[in-house]
Amino acid sequence: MQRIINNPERVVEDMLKGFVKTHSDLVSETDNPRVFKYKNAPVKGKVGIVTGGGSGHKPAFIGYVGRNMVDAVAVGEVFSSPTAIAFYDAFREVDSGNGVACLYGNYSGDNMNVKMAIELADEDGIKVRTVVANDDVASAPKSEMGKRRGVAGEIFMWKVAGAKAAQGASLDEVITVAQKAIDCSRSVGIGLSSCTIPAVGKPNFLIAAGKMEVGIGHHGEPGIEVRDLGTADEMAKLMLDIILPDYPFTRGDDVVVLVSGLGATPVMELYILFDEVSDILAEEGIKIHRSYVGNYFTSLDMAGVTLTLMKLDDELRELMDCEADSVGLRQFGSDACG
Amino acid sequence: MQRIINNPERVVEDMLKGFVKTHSDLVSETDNPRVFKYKNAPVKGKVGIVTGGGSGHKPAFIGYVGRNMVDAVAVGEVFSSPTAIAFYDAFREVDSGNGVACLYGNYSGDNMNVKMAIELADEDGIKVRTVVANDDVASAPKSEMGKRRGVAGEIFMWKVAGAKAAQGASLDEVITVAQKAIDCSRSVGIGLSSCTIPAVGKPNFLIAAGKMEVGIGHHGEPGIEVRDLGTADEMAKLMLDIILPDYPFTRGDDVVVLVSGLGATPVMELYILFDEVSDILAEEGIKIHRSYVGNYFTSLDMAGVTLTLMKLDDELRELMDCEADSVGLRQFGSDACG
Amino acid sequence: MPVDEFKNSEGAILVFNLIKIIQNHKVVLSEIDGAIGDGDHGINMSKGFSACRDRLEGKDADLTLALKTLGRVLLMEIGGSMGPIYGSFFIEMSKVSGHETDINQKTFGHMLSAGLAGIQKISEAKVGDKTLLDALVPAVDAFLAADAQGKNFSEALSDMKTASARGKDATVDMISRIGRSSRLGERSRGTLDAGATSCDLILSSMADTITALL
Amino acid sequence: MPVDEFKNSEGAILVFNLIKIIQNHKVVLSEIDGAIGDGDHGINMSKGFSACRDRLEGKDADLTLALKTLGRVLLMEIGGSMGPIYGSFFIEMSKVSGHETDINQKTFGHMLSAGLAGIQKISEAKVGDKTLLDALVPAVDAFLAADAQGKNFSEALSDMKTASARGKDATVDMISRIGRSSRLGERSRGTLDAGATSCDLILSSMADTITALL
Ligand SMILES: Nc1ncnc2c1ncn2[C@@H]1O[C@H](COP(=O)(O)OP(=O)(O)O)[C@@H](O)[C@H]1O
Ligand SMILES: Nc1ncnc2c1ncn2[C@@H]1O[C@H](COP(=O)(O)OP(=O)(O)O)[C@@H](O)[C@H]1O
Ligand SMILES: [Mg+2]
Ligand SMILES: [Mg+2]
Ligand SMILES: [Mg+2]
Ligand SMILES: [Mg+2]
Repeated sequence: MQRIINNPERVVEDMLKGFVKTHSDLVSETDNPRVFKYKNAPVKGKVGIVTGGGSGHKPAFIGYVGRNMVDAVAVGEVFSSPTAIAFYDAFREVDSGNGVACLYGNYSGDNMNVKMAIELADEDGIKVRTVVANDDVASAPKSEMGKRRGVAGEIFMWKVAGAKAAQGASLDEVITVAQKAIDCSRSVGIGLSSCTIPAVGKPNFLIAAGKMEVGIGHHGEPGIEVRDLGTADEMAKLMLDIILPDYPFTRGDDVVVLVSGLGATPVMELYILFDEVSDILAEEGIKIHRSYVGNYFTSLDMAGVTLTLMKLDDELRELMDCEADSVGLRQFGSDACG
Repeated sequence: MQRIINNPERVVEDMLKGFVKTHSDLVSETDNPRVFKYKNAPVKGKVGIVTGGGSGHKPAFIGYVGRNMVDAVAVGEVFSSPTAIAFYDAFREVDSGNGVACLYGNYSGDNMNVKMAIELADEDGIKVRTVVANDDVASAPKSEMGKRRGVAGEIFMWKVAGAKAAQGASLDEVITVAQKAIDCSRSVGIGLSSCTIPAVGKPNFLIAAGKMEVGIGHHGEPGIEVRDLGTADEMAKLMLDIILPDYPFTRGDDVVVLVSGLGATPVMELYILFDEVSDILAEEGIKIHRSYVGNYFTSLDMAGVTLTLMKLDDELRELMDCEADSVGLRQFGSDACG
Repeated sequence: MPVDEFKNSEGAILVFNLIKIIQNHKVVLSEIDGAIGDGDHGINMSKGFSACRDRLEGKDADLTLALKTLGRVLLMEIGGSMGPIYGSFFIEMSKVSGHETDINQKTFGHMLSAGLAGIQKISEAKVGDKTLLDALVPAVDAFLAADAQGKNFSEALSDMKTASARGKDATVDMISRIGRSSRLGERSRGTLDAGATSCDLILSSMADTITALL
Repeated sequence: MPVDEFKNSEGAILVFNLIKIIQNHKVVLSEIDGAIGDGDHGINMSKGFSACRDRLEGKDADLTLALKTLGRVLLMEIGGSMGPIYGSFFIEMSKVSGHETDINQKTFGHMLSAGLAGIQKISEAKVGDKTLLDALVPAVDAFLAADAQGKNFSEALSDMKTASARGKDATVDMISRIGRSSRLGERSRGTLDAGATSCDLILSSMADTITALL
């Protein structure tokens, strides 16, 4: 393990300390050491946006806390759901009386802990509604959409919901648009190497040299197929062949595209992949409105990439173009949005 | 090589194609396929800021092109200087009659090619002045500062010079402040693994498991010392022990800090390192005005980290706080700056 | 023939014994998890159970309060999947023991059923998926069957122990379909499931403690 | 005794032969570079020299124009260190040959000196650093010494070839102190330097071409 860590059992704590020191202009600690909030949260009159999940996905989840983005996150151990209390405390930190949208990822631990947290919040009279992301096409067949996991499409869900909330929308409106964002999103990943949980100290699984795993999950959940390592162009085609027919995205559609590295893949390579994605979409008559290429949702030190497309309508387009200020997603916008 | 590439000899071209497609709102192609400019360059009345260098350092160099940042870059092959013509064309693309500040890194190829480019620009009557970054403390002793290489400190140099130019400063003023920025900056790197140039296909060198190389350069130039892999805290101390006395940074100083990953190190680990850097600086009575943690200046798929400190005075502080919009460095500012 | 029940007010020992058994098996549980999981099951469990000990310290808890404390600590403070799963189990059990002065065989049967139902409410795992349910479900069934057959409390507990151990052992031959190890597919066969192992430890310890209390 | 000079107007063949020799040694130059460098020296050189061939195509170039074209293509379009280094070498040579109708031994000596000075103006490398200078410097010295000793053009060229080859061979025992391979320290010993090898090919080809032209 060629890692920059101290006690492998305390990587989450140590990382969080460094994170809040670096980004104290944006993110604040709370009484719960596993809950962090946008420094201005609760924002008066605004629906609160909460997410959370296991650690090891930098900049997710804490990196999406900010202006016009997520208001608070619950932070779990590496690859392990946060506690119910953390979700509950996050709800309390951001509720300004307008309710809380909890937008998260469909992992069994998260599902259970969020459910418990909502029961607690109910007792306090905090209104919480959820959207459970399920953009990972490879994680279950289309007939079992409800079983699919949430991956990088969550970023679009947060962006859109964060912008909507900033515009003063009601909880129901925020939930509706977040659900629409994830319903219009499809993702797939390709893994080129395993990853190592620091406290475990050995790779979680193995991808042989010269092979790649198509459809791999964000914690190394098994993919659809292990095959010979292809070129970037082949990978782009493979991924689009999985994503495009599933939604389906068709000629004339307007999309946002997100190519995210899984942690150890140089960003240079993500651009090489994106180039072909963009060419194929052009051939298919699908227009890219905006694209994001970089390490947006990682899996520790895994090598590989995920591709996410979201189909836009006028509302989603406007919300995606809004200004946003978070560590993971920062963009200037014609419209300040808030 | 678990890489996402097509033809290994064409990774730079392929990456550039993807980059300009992703960031066409910010960066434009030019007639020279190895020169890219800020879409609004040349900005009327503004000194042009140019940099350039070999590829493989994403987001450097092209990622620092943007508003209040660099106006054009010359792009070389992986780890190899751009051509003289590329630098020359970059000068021509950004000169609005107010001259060009060429701010680059002190690698022998770059030095030679920039020199040639300036001779060509002279013939065209384009005024070019240079600042050659030499922030890498480990690359030569203090008595031979002129031999030191430029590394991540270049980002501060570009940020400061870009902001100064945006404020309407003259070429001499821009050069003076860029020189000040680099004079006030000190960097050092630690390598935890080698890196592989795609066209070569095998690691450039070797760092044994359980070892780390202190003072490694951005292309794997040999460091000061190979030693047993330490904890994040030990690395932070080692790096500060090299940087602090060299400038020297002392009690009461105000600094900006940059912790950059080298490409394959998860960002989580950079925050762990930063946490200790921040603690040590607090003990030393050195105040962090602002900090950057992430993959700002990489070396292909090398694992490891660089640490950079820049001492601030009022001018540098104001310029560092200015708004900036580039792929690699994007920040909101109280002052729009331009 | 002894009274076939024990006092709620004297039942906290059951939880204290659970804490001890988990702490004592921390390393082995992690080792089992390490074979096909991420090797932290012992750490996770021990963290939660130990936190409960701190919480009960100095309190004169009855069985209900002890179970409720254990459940809440796991549920609230452990996270992951184990927190809510074991958390729900103990909380639901404590809801049934509630204000009962004496815990007899019927009550305990209801407690087990409620605990299991609590898990099933939040987990999609089924028997055969190589999880703790492979120990828990047959164990609860065995207890209830023994009761229906007219066996006494300690006989039913003994049947429960046997079924739990057999269920746990059966996970060796299963392919994991839930959680981290499901990633391994066929390769997950051949080792015990960590959760089933901890569940068997818990059930067996409960049986022993109660038998001693009767 | 033949006239000891050749016509500038007939000298472009020198450059065409250089292009051929570099193209023919593309693979071996990269292999040598691969041992302690990044294995692209043949590719880099061949790219530049081939681009020059395209540029000269159809042009009725003399030696001066051919050298200048080669130098400018390398300088402008190859980048890295090799572009400016070999680029300067050929451009500075072309400045000396300039408008001379005939190139004699004195002129060629000046050309070599100017080429070398051009490199030294931009590179900090010294003899012994395991670079192309380890072939070039002794070769130029040998040519000038032969000239001073009253040897004729082809004798001086022959001395140059010998010195260049010897200089190149000597790089095997050197430790690299400049460029990519300097990273290897002691481990850079034991293989030829790629740049010295290409430089020797260039000098030796020039000597052969000129000898044939005399
Ligand atoms: N959804 C689930 N339902 C029931 N049991 C589960 C579920 N997920 C995991 N388990 C059980 O949890 C055990 C692993 O627990 P632990 O190692 O503490 O958590 P993690 O897998 O997060 O590291 C497995 O052996 C399995 O018995
Ligand atoms: N500063 C320098 N001065 C002189 N020669 C150099 C210098 N740097 C490198 N060289 C020469 O360049 C050769 C390598 O060239 P090449 O492989 O084309 O470039 P790169 O090292 O960028 O891949 C070395 O063998 C050495 O002879
Ligand atoms: Mg585990
Ligand atoms: Mg775990
Ligand atoms: Mg090279
Ligand atoms: Mg080379």
